Amino acid sequence: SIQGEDSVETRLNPLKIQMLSKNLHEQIFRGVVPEFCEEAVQRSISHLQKHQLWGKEASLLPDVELKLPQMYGKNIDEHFRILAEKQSLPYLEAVTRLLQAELPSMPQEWSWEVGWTRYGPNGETQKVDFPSESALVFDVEVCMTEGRCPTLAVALSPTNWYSWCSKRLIEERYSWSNQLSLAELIPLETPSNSSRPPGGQWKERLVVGHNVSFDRSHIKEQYLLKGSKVRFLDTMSLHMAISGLTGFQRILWMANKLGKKKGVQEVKEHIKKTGRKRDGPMIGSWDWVNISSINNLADVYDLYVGGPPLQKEAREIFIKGNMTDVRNNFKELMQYCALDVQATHQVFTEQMPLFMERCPHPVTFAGMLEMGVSYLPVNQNWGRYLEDSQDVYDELQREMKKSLMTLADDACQLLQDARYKEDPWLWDLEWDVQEFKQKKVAASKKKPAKKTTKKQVSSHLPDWEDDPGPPSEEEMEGPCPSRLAVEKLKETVSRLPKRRQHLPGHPGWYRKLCEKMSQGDGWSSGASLISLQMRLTPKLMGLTWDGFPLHYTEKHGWGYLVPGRKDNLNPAGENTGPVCPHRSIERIYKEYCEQNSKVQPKSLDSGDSDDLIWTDSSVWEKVEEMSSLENVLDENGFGSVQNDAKRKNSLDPLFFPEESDCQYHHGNGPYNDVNIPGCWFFKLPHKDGNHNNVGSPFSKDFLVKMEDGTLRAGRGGTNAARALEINKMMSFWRNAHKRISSQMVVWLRKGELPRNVSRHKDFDEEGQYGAVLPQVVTAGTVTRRAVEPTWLTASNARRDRVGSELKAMVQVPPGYHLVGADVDSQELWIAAVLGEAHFAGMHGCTAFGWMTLQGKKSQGTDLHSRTAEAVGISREHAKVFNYGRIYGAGQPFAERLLMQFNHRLNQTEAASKARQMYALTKGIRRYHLSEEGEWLVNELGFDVQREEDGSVSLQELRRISKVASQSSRRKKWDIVGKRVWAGGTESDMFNKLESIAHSAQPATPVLRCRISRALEPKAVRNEFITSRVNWVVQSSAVDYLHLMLVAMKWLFEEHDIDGRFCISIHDEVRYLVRSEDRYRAALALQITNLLTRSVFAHALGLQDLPQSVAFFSAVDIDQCLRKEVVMDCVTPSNPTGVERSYGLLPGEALDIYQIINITEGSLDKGR
Amino acid sequence: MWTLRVRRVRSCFSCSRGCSSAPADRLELLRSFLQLCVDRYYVSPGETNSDLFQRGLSCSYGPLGTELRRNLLEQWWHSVTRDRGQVFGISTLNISQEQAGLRVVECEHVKQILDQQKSKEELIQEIQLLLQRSPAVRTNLLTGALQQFVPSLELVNRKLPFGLAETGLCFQPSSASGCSAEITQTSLVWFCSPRTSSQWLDHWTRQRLKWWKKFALSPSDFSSSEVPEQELEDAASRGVRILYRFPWGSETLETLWNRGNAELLREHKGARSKLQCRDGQKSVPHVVSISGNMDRGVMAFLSNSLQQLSREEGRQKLQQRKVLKLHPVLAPVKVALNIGRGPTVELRQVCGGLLQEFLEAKIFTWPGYLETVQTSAEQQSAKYDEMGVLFSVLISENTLENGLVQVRSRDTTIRETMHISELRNFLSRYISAAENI
Amino acid sequence: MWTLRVRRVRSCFSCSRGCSSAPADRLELLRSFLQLCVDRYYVSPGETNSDLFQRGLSCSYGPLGTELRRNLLEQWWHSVTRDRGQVFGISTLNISQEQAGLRVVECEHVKQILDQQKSKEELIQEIQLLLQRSPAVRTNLLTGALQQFVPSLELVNRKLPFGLAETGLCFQPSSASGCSAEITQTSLVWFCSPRTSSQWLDHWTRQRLKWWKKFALSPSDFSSSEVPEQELEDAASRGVRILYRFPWGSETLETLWNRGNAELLREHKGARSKLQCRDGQKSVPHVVSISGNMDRGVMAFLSNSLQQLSREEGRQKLQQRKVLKLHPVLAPVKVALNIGRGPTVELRQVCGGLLQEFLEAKIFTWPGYLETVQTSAEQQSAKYDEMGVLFSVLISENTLENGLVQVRSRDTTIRETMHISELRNFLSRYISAAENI
Repeated sequence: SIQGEDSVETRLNPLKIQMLSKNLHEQIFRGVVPEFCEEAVQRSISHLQKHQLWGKEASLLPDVELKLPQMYGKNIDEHFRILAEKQSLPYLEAVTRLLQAELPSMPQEWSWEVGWTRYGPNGETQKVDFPSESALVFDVEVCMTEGRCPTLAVALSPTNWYSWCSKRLIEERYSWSNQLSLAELIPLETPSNSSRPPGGQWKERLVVGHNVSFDRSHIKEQYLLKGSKVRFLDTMSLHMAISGLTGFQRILWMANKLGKKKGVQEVKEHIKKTGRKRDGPMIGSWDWVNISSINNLADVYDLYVGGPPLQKEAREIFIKGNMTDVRNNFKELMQYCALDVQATHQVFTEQMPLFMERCPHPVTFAGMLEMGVSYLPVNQNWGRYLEDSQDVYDELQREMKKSLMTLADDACQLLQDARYKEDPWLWDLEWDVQEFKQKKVAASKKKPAKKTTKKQVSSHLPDWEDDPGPPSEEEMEGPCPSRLAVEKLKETVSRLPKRRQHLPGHPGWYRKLCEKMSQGDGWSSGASLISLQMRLTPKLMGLTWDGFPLHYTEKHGWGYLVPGRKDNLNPAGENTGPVCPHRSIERIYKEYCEQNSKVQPKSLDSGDSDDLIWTDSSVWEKVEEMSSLENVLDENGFGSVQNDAKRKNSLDPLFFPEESDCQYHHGNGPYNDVNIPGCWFFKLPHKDGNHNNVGSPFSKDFLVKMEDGTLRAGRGGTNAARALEINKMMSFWRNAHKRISSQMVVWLRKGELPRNVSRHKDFDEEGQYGAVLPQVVTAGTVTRRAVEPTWLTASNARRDRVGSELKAMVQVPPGYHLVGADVDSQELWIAAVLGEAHFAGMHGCTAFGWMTLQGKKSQGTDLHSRTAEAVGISREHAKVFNYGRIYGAGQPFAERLLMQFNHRLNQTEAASKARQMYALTKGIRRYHLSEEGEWLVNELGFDVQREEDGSVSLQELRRISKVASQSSRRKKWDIVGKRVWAGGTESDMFNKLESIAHSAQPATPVLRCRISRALEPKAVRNEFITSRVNWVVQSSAVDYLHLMLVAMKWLFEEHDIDGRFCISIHDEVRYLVRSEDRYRAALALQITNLLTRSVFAHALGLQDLPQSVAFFSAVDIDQCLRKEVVMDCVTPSNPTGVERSYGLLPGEALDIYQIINITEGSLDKGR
Repeated sequence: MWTLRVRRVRSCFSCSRGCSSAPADRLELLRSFLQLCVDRYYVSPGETNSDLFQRGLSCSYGPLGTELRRNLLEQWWHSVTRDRGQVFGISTLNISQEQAGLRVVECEHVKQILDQQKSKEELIQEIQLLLQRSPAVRTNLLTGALQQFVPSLELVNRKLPFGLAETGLCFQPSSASGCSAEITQTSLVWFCSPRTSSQWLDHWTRQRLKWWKKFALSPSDFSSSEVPEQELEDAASRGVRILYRFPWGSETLETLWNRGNAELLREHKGARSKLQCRDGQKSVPHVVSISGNMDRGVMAFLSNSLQQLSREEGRQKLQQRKVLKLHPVLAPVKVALNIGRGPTVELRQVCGGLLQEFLEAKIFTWPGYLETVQTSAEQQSAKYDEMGVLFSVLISENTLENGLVQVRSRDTTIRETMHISELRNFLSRYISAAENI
Repeated sequence: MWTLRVRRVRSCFSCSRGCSSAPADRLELLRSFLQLCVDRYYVSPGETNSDLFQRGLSCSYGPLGTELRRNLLEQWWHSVTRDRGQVFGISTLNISQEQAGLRVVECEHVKQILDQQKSKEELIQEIQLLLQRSPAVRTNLLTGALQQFVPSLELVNRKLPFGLAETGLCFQPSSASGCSAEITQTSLVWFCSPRTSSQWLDHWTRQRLKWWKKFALSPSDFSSSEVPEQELEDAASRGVRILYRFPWGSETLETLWNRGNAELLREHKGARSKLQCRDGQKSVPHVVSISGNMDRGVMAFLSNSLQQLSREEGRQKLQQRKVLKLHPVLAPVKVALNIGRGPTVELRQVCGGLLQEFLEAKIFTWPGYLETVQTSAEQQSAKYDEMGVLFSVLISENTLENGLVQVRSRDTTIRETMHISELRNFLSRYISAAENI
């Protein structure tokens, strides 16, 4: 089935890019042959030539011959429409029933009984196994302080109200198991004590809820490995799709809602955080505020339904109260829950028509349903992982604390002879000690006390030189005289003040690190309150930056002292504060220089440090954070002229009178308002720009600086260095352990597992088998991307991060495999194909597209290598720049990033590099004149230099504008019309993205999903451009995912592949599949990718697909969730790797050719 | 004869260093460390004795060394038997009727045989018979635990996993050169299902490493390392060593083996039915053995806790301060009592009373007040720092008047004023707080 | 070979009884006592082992016996070293280059010699040389302490009196029939001025007897008796034995000797100047040695605390209840955890939590809840009484509801209801209260 290169199957497009094999093209595009106009081809070739890409050799891929399953409809789009409609039909019917229902009235009394109760129209109650209707609005409440067991729930069908109470609510007991079993969850399809539906038939049913994934995680049948056909519709996700807000908008929205005063404060804070200093919030249009809301039910209800606000006070009892509180307020809480259900129904009724209008393609609806039933299988190793990680974490924490405490103890020695005065770091700590206080005693009282002691003592004085022999028996019996003497002395305790002084003999700073002895049982000795975050810790460690001791000031944060300043050596007036030992500082710097004289400075851009490889989402966060700044500055654009000048001025503090300037060291400073005799103060560089203060030299951003030796511990040797290392190791688990250990795991009993599991030869009677249902908000962001805090953001296992093997803990039950794949360069391809459709309607016609399709790392023609080469940075760094740019980040982002990667780069150099990079890629801004502008030019008889397309350059525009303002009294001419990018490899791509973003009704090009109402130009005019541009690509990626889910479901059903959707993380999908079906599932996944990409091409009018992107480069068949099938996931908490410690063998990563080999290209069962 | 042996011991030592001549400064480091141990009553004097100590063998300990090893063994015992209540302490015999190895022979009997006027053949036979009948001394604690497996099985109702713990003296068979010696061993023999044995090995490795690190001043000197495949002992499928990085090279403190069940079967002559456990599959359990050398452990902690602080004082020359910063739980001497200026006899009496009080509270106290040789406070502090004494209390004239004493801390060198009535409570809480960190 | 040895052991035993045939019921008493020790995990099973135990030699102990001996040794150590801070613990080597007694020989080496084709004379010579070079094992702790006298002297500034304490394994030279064995010895060697030595002997006798009686259920079974002159060991001028009256005859637990200074001088080759103390007369101190057999001590306390209560119930026949009323401080198991009716998994979870809590507080806890075989409450109580378990706690359905547990006391047999949160505190206080009586 695999053919040679010369086969008739091989097809090339006019740009010599290999297209789909002939048989595939015929099956998918149904004989539609793409046509090209000669002009477009020529234009493309010259564009590619300009970027040195034309004529590069490209090897051909073997052809693929595959008999695809029978497809529906006239074209591939119709095929998908039919599939999706078929899949969602029963659920849409349920929607209709809910929308059309005349709701029964809410019961007045709620039944205090374990399990489900149905309420009839006349208030009669009946105990039932579960609500039987096929459509429900549903809400679960959990008493948070008592574990994760559901407490009560209310459901509403088109005909009845239902309530559910847990056993733990109704029955009082001293303790409950902390392990949840299926029986304690809420049944929706099966009677108690059974995991089979009555009659053995699972029915298609729909559950609607607000943030319904939370409710789903408390439903019994959802934990079963297979069976349930219940699907979930999330009113929160529907809201996001209709009227969602971006992160920044959410802050503004809240500010607006909370009222002017408080609101302004919050906006200010945000602006400050994002680094915009003097321009006010340029939020020109606030219309969007009224057609949107943040995500919680009360605000969503207010937006769609209106009327009196929804009461949420009762909720507090579930969050803070205990079970007794819930019992005491049972009626009220039931009522509250029921009102939420009612509100959700109302919201849903309003949302559904809007949603159908704005996301009209059936695939979107079907995809969202499928996304809502993610399922992560786990086993007994989950508990072990939690234990091991916490164990190792605690251990490291202890070790770090111990090192810090030792440092503090050692520093105390400087108290002797006031040696601290000569210490380069510790000279300015509080070194005062207190005098030991006693009550004043009258002299007369004191004397006799002393005498009696003396007397008693003297009578029994033994001779100390001789062996006195043993005490006599009488002496042994009676009280010992020396004990008596001590007891007597103890009486003087009355002379001490009631409140004891806290370590009066220790220096002030140390005293503050110690717990007071009186504080109950938990007292710990020594400087136990010390932590890495404290200001004195870097000083105790003796940290140096390039050999200079670190110093902290309130005003500027962390910096360092550079000796040699002369102008402030003779301070005026009496200086009572501590005096800086500048000579000691000089000495340690000299030592540093001597040590370093032989060592060559290491290349700082050595690249592959893990800390720089960001996840996509973190890049986007950065970009979004800065975007509000950039849409004012408009990149290298028109509006930025004045700003540039202002920015220069803002650097003013950097210019100093000559005499107090430091000649031999350049850095962020000196800041001479820090008046330390003999020393200049320089600030540590900050990742968000040097005007920001560094709060801690231990933040993540300085890890690199520690690794390259810029920042190092000068004292306490191993203790300090080890503390830094430990800090790095602990970072992941510190942030994540709460979320991870609160994952709700439900273990299944043997009888609750399918027989193919419990009778499998690998089934372990003493093992545990269960699942986590990740609480995925199917459309959690404005781009409709899914959101979930633990699994969707989990990074891959890293050798030096405790607990980072998290994903690999999702492990299949016996007889199953995980089958999945990453969509290769998904976002780049989507962006590229949009640009290509725009530019010449051919695959590979733009330089950017060509690099995405044909670029080779080996030839240096792929995107990242190109950028790396152009700017002179590593490929890994280039990746961050590239993604950032495609997400919409502008030059300032690149500038800042460059300086962060290399702190010795100054601002001018960074700016020039960034400009160079942007000119090469995004291109230069050019302008089309507005009607007014054209009129003006014409009127003035102005000779304008224009490109072929009629655009003018920025200089030209300024010239026109200058002339215009001179020649007219009118203050402002609006001469600019459309702006375009030109000359770069990505210009056409950005022009296309911007044209979509600026169109009246922005919608994704493939499934025609419209942007949130809160981002439509009608509501926001020209604001939030970055978010809107980014939305085009991101939201299309979501379309991509939905298409895949629909195709997979179709293929699984059509070909009887036993498996289910598991999870989708960004551009990655995973299915849990019976082992015997795993290769067929892998083939299905490959076909799915082929069809999905084809829909994209079809929708953009390309009618063809490059062979290189048609299939996943590899489908992973594995027993756990991990980035690569061979990754051993070695971490400090899993030092021996998953194979040794968990028995997980490497999985298989198969490309399309291997899969065809194994399956003989057929999806059919039983061959 | 004596000197001969000493030299032999030496050669053993340099061999174990891998036959590479250590740099001179390392040897100097070792020498000064050993000197400190001897000077400060950890190790009894004598070159032979120091040699045994540095080779990680039992030696004759001084009062402080004895207490340190006691504390260490006590901590080991608690940490191991405290784990989940599935570990039972046992105590087996040192001598047994084993086939091989070292045997205890009565000289008298040999002499009797040699003195008899018999033929060479008879002689050989009799000596062989005598040897055969003489009891063997143990070289490890494993065998004893394997023997106790069957009676213990009943104790736990044939339910896995469980462990048998023991500490005790073992003899070390001589190397080729013939210098046999003794070691204080700790042994935990863990019986578990074959399926989980590798996981248990990992579990115990982590637990044991954690334990070592818990008492360390710089924990990163303790590490674990997998035994390379070619060094695995006969039956063992995996092995892990817990190592300590001495300034003069790494040494093994504890060894963990995943031994399978071959030895257990052999020990019980293959009587499978006696050995089977209720583990679903009725399998013969696998054995994970964990055996430590606590003599070397003592040396490791002494070495680990020795801090050498140099300080440069303004015009003065470099000064060195040596402190044995032993963990409060391990430190043999928790407090020393000294007298300052004042009426000696009365002050001594107060000290005696305090000593009694502390000893009753099980706080090991050093009767510094009994010393009659005058030393400066500086010298005394230096001595106590080198002994690892946590606190030294100074009772002086002032104390007789108002009950106030000066308490100097080893770790901070700071002198704090305290009232005599609060001392015991402070010390007890200080030590128990340190235990819980 | 094996059975032969057993028989020999037997004959040793009956000899030590003074060749008088014990009445049958005494033997029965002994038999049933030994059976109890084996059944209740004090002594490992096996006839040879029981024989060793009853002869007051080290035997292989079960978990409870191990813990009991640990507790006993711990108490001994504290009582001895706590006295006035003049007793220092030491730890000396088991093997040494002594002249006489038992030697550790490597079989391999003997075989090599025997295998060589040499003349009889050469053979004899080589074997003698080998023996001479082989290290000797110790038969008592005294020698080690005498050797440590000089370094210790410096420690105490040559001031008398002081003592050196040590516990450890000693080998017992065989009787004529040749069965050598091992004992767990305690040793306090007290150095004092010649003038006071006899007083000190009396002092220590009193102290030691007091100590033994402190933990006894019926203290009158412990007694001391002066060693008759004809039984005095070589150098000793006086001797005292501390005896325990077993139901089957009295045995020596501890022996105190006033040894003069001859041995000390001999050990240090008469170097008087090294040995002299600052004691007015610059004399070589006298030695009072106190050495105990803690294996026999274990047996004494077990025997002493075994109470057999018979009771006649209404119409039923005579019932016997055996209780091992060990002193709370010595009792190995302080508390047992059991589950009653209710959901097993949850109850076990509660027990597991309690177990952890107790073990952390160093309270030896018996995980009775892990037993899966159903036994009646009666049977279980009987078992715990025979084990000497102080309290048994019953966790049942009720506990899950309201946190209440049933606590049964060994000594009163009464069941008390207590709240789960107060258990640990109750147990800790009960035990420490018993210690101070």
